[in-house]
Amino acid sequence: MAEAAALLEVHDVTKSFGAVAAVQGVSFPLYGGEAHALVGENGAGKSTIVKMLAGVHRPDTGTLRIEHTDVDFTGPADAKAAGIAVIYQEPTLFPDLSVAENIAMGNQPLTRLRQIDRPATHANAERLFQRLGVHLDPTRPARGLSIADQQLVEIAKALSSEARILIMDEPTAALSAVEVARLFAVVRSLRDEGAAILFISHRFEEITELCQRVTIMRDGKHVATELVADLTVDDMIRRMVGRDLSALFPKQEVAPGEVMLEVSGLTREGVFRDISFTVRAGEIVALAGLVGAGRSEVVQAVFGVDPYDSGTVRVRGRSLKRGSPRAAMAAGLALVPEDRRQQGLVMELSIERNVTLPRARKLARLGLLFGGAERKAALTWTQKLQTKLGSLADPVGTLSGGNQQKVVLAKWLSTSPQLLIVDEPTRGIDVGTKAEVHRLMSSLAADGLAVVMVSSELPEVLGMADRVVVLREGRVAAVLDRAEATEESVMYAAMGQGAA
Amino acid sequence: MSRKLASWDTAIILLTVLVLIIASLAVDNFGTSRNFTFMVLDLLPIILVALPMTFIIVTGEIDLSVASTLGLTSSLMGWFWNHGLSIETIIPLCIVIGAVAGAFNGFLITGLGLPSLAVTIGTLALYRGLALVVLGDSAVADFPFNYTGWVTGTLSWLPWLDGAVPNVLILIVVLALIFGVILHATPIGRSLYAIGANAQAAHFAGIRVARTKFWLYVVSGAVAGLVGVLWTLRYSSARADNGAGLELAVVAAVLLGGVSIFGGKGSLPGVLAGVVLLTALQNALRLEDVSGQALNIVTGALLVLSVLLPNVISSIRGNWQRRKLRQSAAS
Amino acid sequence: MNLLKTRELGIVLALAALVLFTTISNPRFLSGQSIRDNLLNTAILAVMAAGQAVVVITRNIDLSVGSVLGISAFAVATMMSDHPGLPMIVAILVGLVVGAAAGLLNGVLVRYGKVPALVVTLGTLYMYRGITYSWAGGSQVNADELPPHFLNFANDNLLGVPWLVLIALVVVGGTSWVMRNYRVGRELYAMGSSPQAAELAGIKVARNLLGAFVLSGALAGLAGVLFAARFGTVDASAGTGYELNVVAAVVVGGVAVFGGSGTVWGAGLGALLLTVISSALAVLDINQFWQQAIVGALIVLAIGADRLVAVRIARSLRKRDAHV
Amino acid sequence: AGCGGTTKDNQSSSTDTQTSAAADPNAKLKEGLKIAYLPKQLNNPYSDVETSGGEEAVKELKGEYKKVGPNDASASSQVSYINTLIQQQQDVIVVAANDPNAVCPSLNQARAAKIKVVTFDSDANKTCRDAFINQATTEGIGQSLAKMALEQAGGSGDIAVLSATPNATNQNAWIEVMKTELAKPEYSKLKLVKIAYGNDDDQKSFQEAQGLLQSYPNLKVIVAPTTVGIAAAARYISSSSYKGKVQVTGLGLPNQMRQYVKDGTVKKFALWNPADIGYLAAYAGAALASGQITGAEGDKFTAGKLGPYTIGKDGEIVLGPPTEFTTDNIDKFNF
Ligand SMILES: Nc1ncnc2c1ncn2[C@@H]1O[C@H](COP(=O)(O)OP(=O)(O)OP(=O)(O)O)[C@@H](O)[C@H]1O
Ligand SMILES: Nc1ncnc2c1ncn2[C@@H]1O[C@H](COP(=O)(O)OP(=O)(O)OP(=O)(O)O)[C@@H](O)[C@H]1O
Ligand SMILES: [Mg+2]
Ligand SMILES: [Mg+2]
Repeated sequence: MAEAAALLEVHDVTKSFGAVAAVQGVSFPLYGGEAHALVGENGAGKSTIVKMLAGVHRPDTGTLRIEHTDVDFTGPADAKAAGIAVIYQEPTLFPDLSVAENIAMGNQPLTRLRQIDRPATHANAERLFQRLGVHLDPTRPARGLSIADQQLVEIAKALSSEARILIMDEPTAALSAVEVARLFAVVRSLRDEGAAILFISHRFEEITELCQRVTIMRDGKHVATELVADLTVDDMIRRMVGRDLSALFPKQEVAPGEVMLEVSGLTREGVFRDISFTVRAGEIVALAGLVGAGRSEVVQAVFGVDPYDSGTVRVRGRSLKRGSPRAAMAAGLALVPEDRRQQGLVMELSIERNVTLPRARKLARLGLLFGGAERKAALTWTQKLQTKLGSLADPVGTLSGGNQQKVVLAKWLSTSPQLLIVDEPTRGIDVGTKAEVHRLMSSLAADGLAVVMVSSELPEVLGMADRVVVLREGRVAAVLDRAEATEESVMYAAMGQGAA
Repeated sequence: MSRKLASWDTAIILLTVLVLIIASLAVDNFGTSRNFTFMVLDLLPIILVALPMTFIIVTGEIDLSVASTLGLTSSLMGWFWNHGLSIETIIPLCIVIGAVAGAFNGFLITGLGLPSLAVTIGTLALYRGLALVVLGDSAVADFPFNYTGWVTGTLSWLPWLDGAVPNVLILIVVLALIFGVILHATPIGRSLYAIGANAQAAHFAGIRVARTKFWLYVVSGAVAGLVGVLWTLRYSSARADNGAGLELAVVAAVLLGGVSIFGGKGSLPGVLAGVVLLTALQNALRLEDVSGQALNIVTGALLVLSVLLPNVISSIRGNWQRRKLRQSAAS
Repeated sequence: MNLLKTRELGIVLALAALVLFTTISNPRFLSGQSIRDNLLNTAILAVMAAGQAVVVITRNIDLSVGSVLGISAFAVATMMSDHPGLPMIVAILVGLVVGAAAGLLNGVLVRYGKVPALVVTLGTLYMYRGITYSWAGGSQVNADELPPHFLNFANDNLLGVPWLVLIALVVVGGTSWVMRNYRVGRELYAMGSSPQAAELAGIKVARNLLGAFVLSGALAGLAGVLFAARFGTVDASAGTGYELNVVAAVVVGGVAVFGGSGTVWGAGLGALLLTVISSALAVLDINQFWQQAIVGALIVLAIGADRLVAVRIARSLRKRDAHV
Repeated sequence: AGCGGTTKDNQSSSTDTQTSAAADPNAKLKEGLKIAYLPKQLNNPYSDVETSGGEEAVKELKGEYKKVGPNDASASSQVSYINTLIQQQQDVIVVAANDPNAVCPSLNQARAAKIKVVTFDSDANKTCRDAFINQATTEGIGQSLAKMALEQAGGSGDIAVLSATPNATNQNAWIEVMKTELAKPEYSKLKLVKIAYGNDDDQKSFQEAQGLLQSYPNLKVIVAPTTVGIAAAARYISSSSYKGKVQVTGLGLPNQMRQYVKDGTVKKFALWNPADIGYLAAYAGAALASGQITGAEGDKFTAGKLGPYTIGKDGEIVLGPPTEFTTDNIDKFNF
């Protein structure tokens, strides 16, 4: 089916932001009826390409061609009119509008008087959700949706416009296996109807499963465009990183120490109920479950950013004041939240201020903070995590998605916690750095750190965890030891009877 | 983005210096020490109220009730004075009352979660109304000369400066230094910017968002109370309508100084320059017999232009760079 | 739409309680003349509040409305006194055009100058007022210089409803309807809810934003005409300080200051509530010195009541989610 | 107050800056005097008429006329303007004080800089000005208001006052006199039911007039001792069902009131000629600056077309009795 006329062509495009050359002379075609993967390390320039295709950025040089005609998008409206639908890396919903309105925005069904047809709007949303297998009330506002649900609404939105060219920037980063499978089914059927798909992901199994062709980028430059069938995963990784990578999950065996965290009977009405588990020093405990099972809510309640109604949280035997992140930090806790844009980072502030935000008081001398102290503190951890950045004084919002995630990690690791809670720690992180993060967590655990990890990536859960606590609909469905935890047993517990 | 901001601050500071130099050279009587004292006295209330207002706007909130708090403390000062309290008691009492008024704002905003714009529009009317209740239509004027004279006077222990340094300038400098250091060189300052730019992320970083905001309103009220006292002493007249409309002048000055109304951005030197610029310009134009109406137009235009020009320049520069890039790629 | 769950419920309740209380202590508060006076007084504020609500919904603000009212009132009054033969409709159109032009300048500066709306409109608040002052130069247009048909417009009615009230109803109702049921309305909500997302969604942000500011300006201009007709005496200070009343009406009416939510008819109710509060205080014979304090306290109370309703709704939403 | 702090009782009184040079009645009026007018606020039609009289007089005196002022009627903005006038070394400042005390320190600074200070319209504290032009005696106006109210009410009934701001010096003084007057036996059937305040804001005054009529169904007369208030009240009555039943009287500008006098809403109101106030102030200022007078009681000077004047107690110069306007004479006035 390949070698048909290219629906869209990226021709020798370049884009710089100040001194950062984000994309340098990249070209590749997108064919109808084909899914095309775009891979590269964090900051390689993938999202920048997406934004040029979406009309958000204008290429500095080079052109985009649709069916062999040059196009010059002056804004997202132009791209949309040209039949391009985009799922951005970061969800872009309207929090005050209902989910159905979010999906319909821009092409709402109209009645004869050009008024909006509300019932039809809702019916559309329902239909799309059914197709994606999502259970969401179309009339609820988008505010307060979990990051995964937001991502699903984004997907529904992109599908609703019935575009010829569908661009998806890490749509699966927040999803678990079940939703990914449903999404792929839908995308395949679109592809078979002749649409061109551009798909970005850091999960290679997804690429081999869905895509026919792959373009590899490194440091803003084009490395290769090949058929996926002609490459192994290792080939791709080698070309994208420029070197070989060692084993992915180097889990170290540790003898667990004293009990660090003891959660018992934790309940928040309508969200989770009767959650109990313990974590010892040196242990990595994973919270697994489907999207919306309530894992994030549990760890947020433990850390004190959310309230809870009953139950207790003890850290090293002493009960922790509820609803106070400051008390939790004083007790040695750290939480890497799941939504880096809303919860993890202050986008307008510089990288160094973000990294040092939780411990600014410790860095102060006589109550005064000097820029140098913050810079030095920030440098250590951003370097350890190989963050790709221009200057530490740049606003964190100018970093690529994966590098932003590294800044969040740096921020919390630099507080030298004794109990680290990570919520989707490697979301959007490239394969090389992911290995680095895992190695880091593992070695920190070996030094006696206790880790609670919420993750939707089953291989990560199975590879890293000493114990897996599976949540289902806000309750503990199973607690599995490392030996018992397999893909089947975790999925079985997560989905309840009748599945797996 | 930070570079653009820096240029806004710097632009205002440079513009201020420029205006001061040109006015001293071109406007008769502008550069005299007496005129300097008049100017300092004119900008005293705006600059003092602008200090906590900057903090509040940096956290993304606003306090429109400051001028009314000022009026309330001014009224109360007159009332207390009529009831025989000593000035030494009245001054701290008024500051505390200002703080209580601020605390009430703070409670409504952080405790009940009401929007600050709405709350402080309400308390703007409420506090001004209470001021009227306290003093009604009367004015109290017989404050002791050693206090009223101090506010309008100049430093006497610096003879070689020949009365060029008004007493209140010391107060302005000390308070501006304290607020400046807190905003730019302490953990509290850092947390204010974080709260303004992303309150949720600040909460996740262990910053006590509500409590911090609450205290900002308390401080804002206390400073408004202090300014109420100074205002009363300067005009030796305690009245319920003192300082009416000051809130807009303060907000205008803070915005002129480069603070973003959406929070998270801005600097105190910029704000100080903004206040000085507005006051100096008005003073110079008045000396040149420019009418009050034209002053309005100049103030408004300055406010818009100060933000507009840096934006226009940076976008022109951006276009120019892009064109250069395209040309070099083509050749 | 479930009426019991709308955000405007709090205002309706506050309004009802206030009217009830005042009427009990002075039954003349519900007399025909009194109701008519209250509605007439609300009309001008409500017209401006409708435009302001639209602007606030897009996460902007228009502080220049008081000055726009002033410039339009003065322009129209001068025109009518110079050419007494002109029909009312011309006066209305001129007011709308003057206001729209002022609004357009605001919008252009906000959108293309990338200057925050608060800064722009605070600036033009001073500028438009300064222009009116310079133009008027201390002169005043008095009722005896204005043609009778212009002054009578404020008192004439259609089927018993005064024209002013009718205009306010049409403006508030029409704007609410468009905001709720038409694409452009929903896009304005979307822009306020998330400006970045609105750009990405391909919404014609520039066009809509200019539209919102032009509407707010035009309605302030219309309010200027109504002001001139109703009050007869117009000088350069007409409408000074109105911006705070208008913003208060909008905010009390449940429009979120950070955009994206609230309704235009809520803002209209807010205007009604504020007007009724001040006239009730005059009727209740409350000490002049207490009046302003009470207005302030009632505004705070009304916002609090509104908040209470909002929290109620949020809680019931969570309960409902929990059952799913 | 036992703790030795500064309280009301133990403060030292401020120094008196009254000049005590002798007057020279034969001194010639100087030419080229810089005379600056500082009304309560700009763009107020009433004070524009006043200062226009001043401009005419300054022209006659061959001096330099100037008018400056704030857009709002606040004392603090007036102080900034006084400071500017000091810097500009004017010879005479003619000021209508927005607050009798708040402008005092600045005015005294001006006098220390050899500037003569004449107040008009609304006086400043007598320790900080050289002369005050009083449009009429407070007693005269208060009595005239009471008399007009009695006539219009037909001898008995409820009356209400619609004043300017609650702390307007003039209005409060007149209202006080009116109250003493009402206590006299010939006024025993008049009942003053309410004093409302329209803040000299047209719309607020309009709404206050509405409120009065709703609250007091038996109201017969609204007395508005302010030009803004009387116009607003007349306008409301003329367009409401109360026209003809409720009378409006007080102090107003003929041009603003002409329509309501003609349509019968208003039968009679009073005012002095504001242009004469400004005119007189210019001559008083010139006489002061030329050394003809010092502002002491008994000093005499001639004020152009207005003729000779004698300075009264506390440096007051009284313009003359107010004029009453009715349908018969209103067309003779144009201000
Ligand atoms: N608005 C911007 N301003 C400045 N620099 C930017 C901006 N957007 C992107 N960059 C820079 O451009 C480079 C490429 O970023 P891009 O977001 O395209 O990476 P990516 O390949 O999508 O990475 P990831 O896998 O982490 O999402 C990075 O160095 C980033 O810091
Ligand atoms: N603020 C909120 N208001 C209403 N509902 C919420 C809110 N936050 C989360 N929810 C809902 O609560 C449920 C649990 O969400 P949570 O984010 O804890 O799930 P999770 O297991 O962490 O999944 P994910 O992988 O998406 O993080 C979801 O159905 C979510 O939609
Ligand atoms: Mg990316
Ligand atoms: Mg989660």
